[in-house]
Amino acid sequence: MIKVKRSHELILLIFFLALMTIMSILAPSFLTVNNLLSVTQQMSELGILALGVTVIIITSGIDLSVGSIAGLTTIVIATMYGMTHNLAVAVIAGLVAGILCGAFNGVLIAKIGVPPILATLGTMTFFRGIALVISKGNAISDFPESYYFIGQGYIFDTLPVQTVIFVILALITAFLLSKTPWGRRVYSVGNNPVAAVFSGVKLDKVLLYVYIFGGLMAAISGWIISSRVSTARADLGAVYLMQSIAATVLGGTNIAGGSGTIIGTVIGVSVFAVLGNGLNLMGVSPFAQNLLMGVALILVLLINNMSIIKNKIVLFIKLNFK
Amino acid sequence: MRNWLKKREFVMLMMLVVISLGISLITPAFLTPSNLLSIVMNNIILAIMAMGMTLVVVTSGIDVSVGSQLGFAAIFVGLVALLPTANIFIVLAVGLVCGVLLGIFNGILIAGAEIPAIVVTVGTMNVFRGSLLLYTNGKWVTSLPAWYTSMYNSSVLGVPIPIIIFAVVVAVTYYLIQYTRLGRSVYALGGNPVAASRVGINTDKVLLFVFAYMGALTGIASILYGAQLATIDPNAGTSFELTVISAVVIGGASALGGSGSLLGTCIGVLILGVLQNGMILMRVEPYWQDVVMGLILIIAVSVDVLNNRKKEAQKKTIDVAKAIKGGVSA
Amino acid sequence: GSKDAAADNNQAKTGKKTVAMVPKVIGSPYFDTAAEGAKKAAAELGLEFLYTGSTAADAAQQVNVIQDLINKKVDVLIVSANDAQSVAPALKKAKAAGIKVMTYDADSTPDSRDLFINQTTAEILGRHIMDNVAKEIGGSGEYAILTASLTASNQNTWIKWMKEQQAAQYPDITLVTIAPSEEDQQKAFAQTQNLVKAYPNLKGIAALSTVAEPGAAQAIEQLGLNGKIKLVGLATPDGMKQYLKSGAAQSATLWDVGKLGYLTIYMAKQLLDGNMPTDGMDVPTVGKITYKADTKEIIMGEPLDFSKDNVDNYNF
Amino acid sequence: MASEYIVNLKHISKTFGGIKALNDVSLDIKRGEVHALVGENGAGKSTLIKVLAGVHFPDDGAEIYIDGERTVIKNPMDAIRKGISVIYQDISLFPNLTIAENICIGNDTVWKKHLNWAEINALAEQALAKVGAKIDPAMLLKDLNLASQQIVAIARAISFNSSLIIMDEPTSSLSAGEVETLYKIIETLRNENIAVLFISHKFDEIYRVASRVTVLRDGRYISSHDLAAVERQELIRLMVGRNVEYLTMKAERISEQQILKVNRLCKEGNFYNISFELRKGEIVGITGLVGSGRSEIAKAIFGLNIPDSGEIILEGQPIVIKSAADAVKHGISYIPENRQLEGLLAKNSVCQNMTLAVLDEICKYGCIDTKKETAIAREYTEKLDVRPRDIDKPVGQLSGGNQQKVVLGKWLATNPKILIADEPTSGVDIGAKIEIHKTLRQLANKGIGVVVISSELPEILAVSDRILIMHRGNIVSAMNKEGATQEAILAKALGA
Ligand SMILES: Nc1ncnc2c1ncn2[C@@H]1O[C@H](COP(=O)(O)OP(=O)(O)OP(=O)(O)O)[C@@H](O)[C@H]1O
Ligand SMILES: Nc1ncnc2c1ncn2[C@@H]1O[C@H](COP(=O)(O)OP(=O)(O)OP(=O)(O)O)[C@@H](O)[C@H]1O
Ligand SMILES: [Mg+2]
Ligand SMILES: [Mg+2]
Repeated sequence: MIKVKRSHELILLIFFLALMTIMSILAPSFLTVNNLLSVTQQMSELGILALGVTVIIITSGIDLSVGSIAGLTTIVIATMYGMTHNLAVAVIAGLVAGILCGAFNGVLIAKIGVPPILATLGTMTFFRGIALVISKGNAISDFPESYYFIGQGYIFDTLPVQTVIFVILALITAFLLSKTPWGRRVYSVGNNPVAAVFSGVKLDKVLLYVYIFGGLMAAISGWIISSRVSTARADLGAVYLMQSIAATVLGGTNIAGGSGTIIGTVIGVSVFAVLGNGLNLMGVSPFAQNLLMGVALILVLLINNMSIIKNKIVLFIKLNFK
Repeated sequence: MRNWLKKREFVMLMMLVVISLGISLITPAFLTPSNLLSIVMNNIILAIMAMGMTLVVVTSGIDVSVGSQLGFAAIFVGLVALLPTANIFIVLAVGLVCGVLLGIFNGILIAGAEIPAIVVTVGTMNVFRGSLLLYTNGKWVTSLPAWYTSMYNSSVLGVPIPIIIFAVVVAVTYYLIQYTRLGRSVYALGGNPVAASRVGINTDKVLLFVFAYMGALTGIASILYGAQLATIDPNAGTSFELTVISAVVIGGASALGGSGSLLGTCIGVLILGVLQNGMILMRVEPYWQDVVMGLILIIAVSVDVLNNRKKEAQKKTIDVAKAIKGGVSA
Repeated sequence: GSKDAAADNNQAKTGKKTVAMVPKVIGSPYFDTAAEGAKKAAAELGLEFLYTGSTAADAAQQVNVIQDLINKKVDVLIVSANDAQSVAPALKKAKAAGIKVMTYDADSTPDSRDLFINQTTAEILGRHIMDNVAKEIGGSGEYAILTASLTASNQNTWIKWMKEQQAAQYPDITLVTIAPSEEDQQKAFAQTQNLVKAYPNLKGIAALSTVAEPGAAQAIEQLGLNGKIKLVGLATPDGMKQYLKSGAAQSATLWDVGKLGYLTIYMAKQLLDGNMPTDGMDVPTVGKITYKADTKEIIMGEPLDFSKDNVDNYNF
Repeated sequence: MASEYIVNLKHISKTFGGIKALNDVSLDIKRGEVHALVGENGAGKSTLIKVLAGVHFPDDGAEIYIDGERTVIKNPMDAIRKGISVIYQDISLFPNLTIAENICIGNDTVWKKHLNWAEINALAEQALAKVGAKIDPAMLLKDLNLASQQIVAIARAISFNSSLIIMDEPTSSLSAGEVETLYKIIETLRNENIAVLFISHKFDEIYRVASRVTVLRDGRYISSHDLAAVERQELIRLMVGRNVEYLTMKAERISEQQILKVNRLCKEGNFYNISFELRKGEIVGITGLVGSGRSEIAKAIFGLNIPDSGEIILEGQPIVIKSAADAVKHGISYIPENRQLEGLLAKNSVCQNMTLAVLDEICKYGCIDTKKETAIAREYTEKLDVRPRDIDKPVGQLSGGNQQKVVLGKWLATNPKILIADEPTSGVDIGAKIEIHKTLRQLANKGIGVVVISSELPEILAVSDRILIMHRGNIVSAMNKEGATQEAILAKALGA
């Protein structure tokens, strides 16, 4: 199984490199440092969201509310800033809001036992509703200049800040998953929750932290989005919901739980980002971009499942033409 | 027969009744025949697609491409309806064929290549929508002919045609899952896929059928969609999949597969429809509507889970060992 | 150094300057019609025309597209901002990279662009629609607004002006609610039916998007309330033709969108040639325009009402 | 002209991703005979019958004859049509369908394109009657307990009127009472000239029901014999390749020190007024019929089943255990009876499984110390002789007996004071079984208190120092090892 997983990431990596090559040939401005850096900048928000989603999917859960949490975070930050004019307080309030949302999901799922898809279907609407009530649907834009650093600033004048944040968070998540008891428990819960409980794993505690982690990642992602676009709005982040799930699964995380890696997710997100950027540079119609992203997703998994398909065909021929 | 009292459907039905009573206490406009009829009519497309989604969810699958499928089929239905030689049968055939083909496309990837349904359909959601927009270039289909759009509002013996179509869909689906080998195989596959292949069920075929059937129902829904709205936006149905899936899971189908009933799904659709309608009728401030809706959904599913837990505790007492000890009748 | 080389490279291939137009969302008849006008102008003026955007009306995604176009080194970048503040930083970056930056249809912040081509102002439009409502329902009674979504900023501004106009001019008219339609025709349809049930005294509906108004009209038609509930709003003539004629809707307001596109590209050419527009200047196929030098804003003209009498004259 | 043999298999090989699970195996089953198939864990028994059942397609070169005619079994349906039906090791039924459907699904006579429920229920009722079960066939299967589900599986296999019924360890979830019923059913089948292929690790059983036996070892065919002509020891030698027998192992020293005392523990519907004590170095065996409440007690001590009243006293201190995590902290460990469902993370490696219960102890500065981790895993794979010695192999790919050793290793790694082993040798071959018995005894000798729950009486007699017998949630008798006999225990267990 581990072997299969490894080969999935390998296939994906090869696919990704092939994509990079094609893009550099077809779009001359693709392979420039500036452009590549802006690709990483563009993928950070989705990437950070996907980190949380990956951990959640590994436990065989799902979180449909991450987009709403990101949107709510932006509103909380903006509103708190409007009230206190203290950016640090505002941002902390925003992140706390994300954590609370995650905890709310966690309590529903871990303590009450609502299936994740149902619980987060409800909270997706609920969190968005809260954001709408607070903001009355309006976009809020009175931020101080310093707020824009996180989403528009550069370190050493070249490295986008959010890229750096994304890389750090990805490393932390990878570390948490592979090196800590918590990570081990996350995999065990996804693999066989009953056996995990029978081994002394506190299922509800693990799940609670997992959804809190997802909420925090969504909140950080929302923070960066609102800084990048200089605006807070209830529906910021909503578009990333399906994409974050798709990128995670493209990265090899098993939707049934129990396996998945952060490196896979990062490559998955990169594939989407490069595809989008490269096609934009080539001036390809955005409709075709949607089409090609779908095709890429399916293609990678088709290649991955090639042996299954081959076996099926061989057996079919054996049984019917011999 | 006290059994049905413990059924999930009954709990959800009670929930629906409670919500409805609550709304009608606040606003008398709710409990009028015309309002109830309009709730039903406005949710028929959802209900038809939710029937198909129920089967999908029973196999422990999911189809998030149905919104795109709906837009795709609706546009083609519309384009065909605009042809001078078109008639209602051609339109029906186009909708069905279009939906079935899209469904089969999903099914082949899911069953044949064994890619998880959510991944395949996230992919095809983009593929269907992307190719549709590319083909139409974002252009709407407008001015659909009256012979087609009038279908939505006509009645036969006093029953609106959409309701008749829905009734047919329910009857066919019910017959299918209750009285055919294929339909029971769907449930068997969802209950235990390994055992299913061991009792000789061609699981690939069953999965293919389920997604094709989902497509077929989406095709039928698309015909009503065009008739209802008379103009078709190539973005039609965007994120509709979430509503369809919500209705099905609220109706009690388990995301783990194996369980789910048509009645439950109908109740799920009605809960969503009644909330949507009631919220405006109660004149809830627009900004508060999502909060109320979200909260009610959360409460509904939590109550159901807690109720289920109680049932779980009661279950264990069933024991056939005594009966078996009767010995063998040689 | 290398930056210019790439730009030169771009130009060398076609010998033409590249103008990129980014609408709020791809695949909306409104923006696509504007793009057609723009394309026509570009062809006439010898410009390379690029039309791209995201398939969701989302500010964050729009910024990504802008970023990519900066990297592509286009010569003029024209944007209809999903959110004024959101795109501003990216547009400033474009300016800094030597790209001429314009907005059309929906503005960004004034300091982030060189020129804004406005069809009309939000104030004019909001007040105008309110006037239309009043005209149809007769100066008193209840009306409701069907908006694209509760978070759409342009809609919210129009609504703000509508409320002001109503408060100032029509004290006997009351706004009962604002219902979102999520840019979904079927949702607009259902919401309209619900509104009619919820507010039995409702006399009119203002539907503020090209998706919402046809949906609302269809609902009114199906309810058999043609003429009893007055419907006005913002929509394209093609989408509303059948309803205006059947009486399900009384008017649809917009402007000549094709002309807006044409005007935008025309002005892009002017910018490239180093000319600034002047107030009252006459633009071919568009006519006289208003130019406000202080805000660097061009106003194309008054909104245009489509009714059953004139709708056949338009085709978009 | 009917052949003497109902099935002949020749040159059957099956490779899974490079591993040969079966290597040129043959098997001949005569019409109407009860044929036993024996072999160690992982010998390939289940794989062989899956080939016969059409679940796996054999490698090239295989020859399958049914009724003397060369044939190909294309899929499970095909096998059923050709007169072969199977009761699988892991009950392969549908919890969400009715009992009637579970019996009739795939049965051509009633499972037609259009279903007639009256017909289906009638057939199901008939099949149930044949095995003596009186139950409403319209009930859902998931409302039955495991043993009853097994009965349904048997009824299903019978209902096909097959000429060969394959039973893969059918008694592993049954206990004395139901096993007797099964024997009777097999007898009836034999009278009706229906052949049975019977897979089991329990020799009493094999000698009781079967007339011939085929031995597999390491995926190869070893030999076939008339059971009347082959001694038990000889059979074991053929299977394992060496001599083994049940050893009755005496305790070295049972200290006077009480490690665990359970005092009037009650849980409505599960067990009543349970009191017993466990001393350091002692192995207490608990036996009884399936459903008599043994596992429920074990789970209560392990914090997975909160009792209504009563107390648990650990080393003289009353303790409250609210979760498995609490129990682990107190040094209590529990090897669950259902290894697949409750014991293993099938996709995770041997190493990750073995360290799951000690994660916090192998931590350094909050992260897992890989060196310590592999050291622990190595230590217990060695000690318990887990084969292969690959600690990175996913546990799901090990054979049943080796999987059980991994679960045992997981708990030994926690250095428990008390080890509760629930059916620790279910589905484990005789060689491995004895290894496990030895290990349990060694642990006791080290001063751990051990509770063994088992339905297999010879096992209980072999390992325990003291035996508790349960009937309907009560401990009805406690016997010392000396003087306990199978007959006496069975009588108490049946409530006599
Ligand atoms: N699907 C599979 N993929 C890979 N290996 C398999 C598969 N099924 C069985 N094996 C391997 O084939 C060998 C034989 O397994 P099998 O289940 O037939 O043993 P068995 O004799 O039934 O053992 P037990 O008594 O433990 O049930 C084992 O080594 C097992 O790991
Ligand atoms: N006296 C009783 N009255 C009613 N139900 C009982 C009684 N005794 C046991 N049961 C039921 O049987 C179940 C006992 O299961 P348990 O798993 O503890 O039995 P066991 O002896 O360990 O059998 P197994 O071999 O299946 O593990 C309990 O869940 C309980 O509901
Ligand atoms: Mg086996
Ligand atoms: Mg037990």
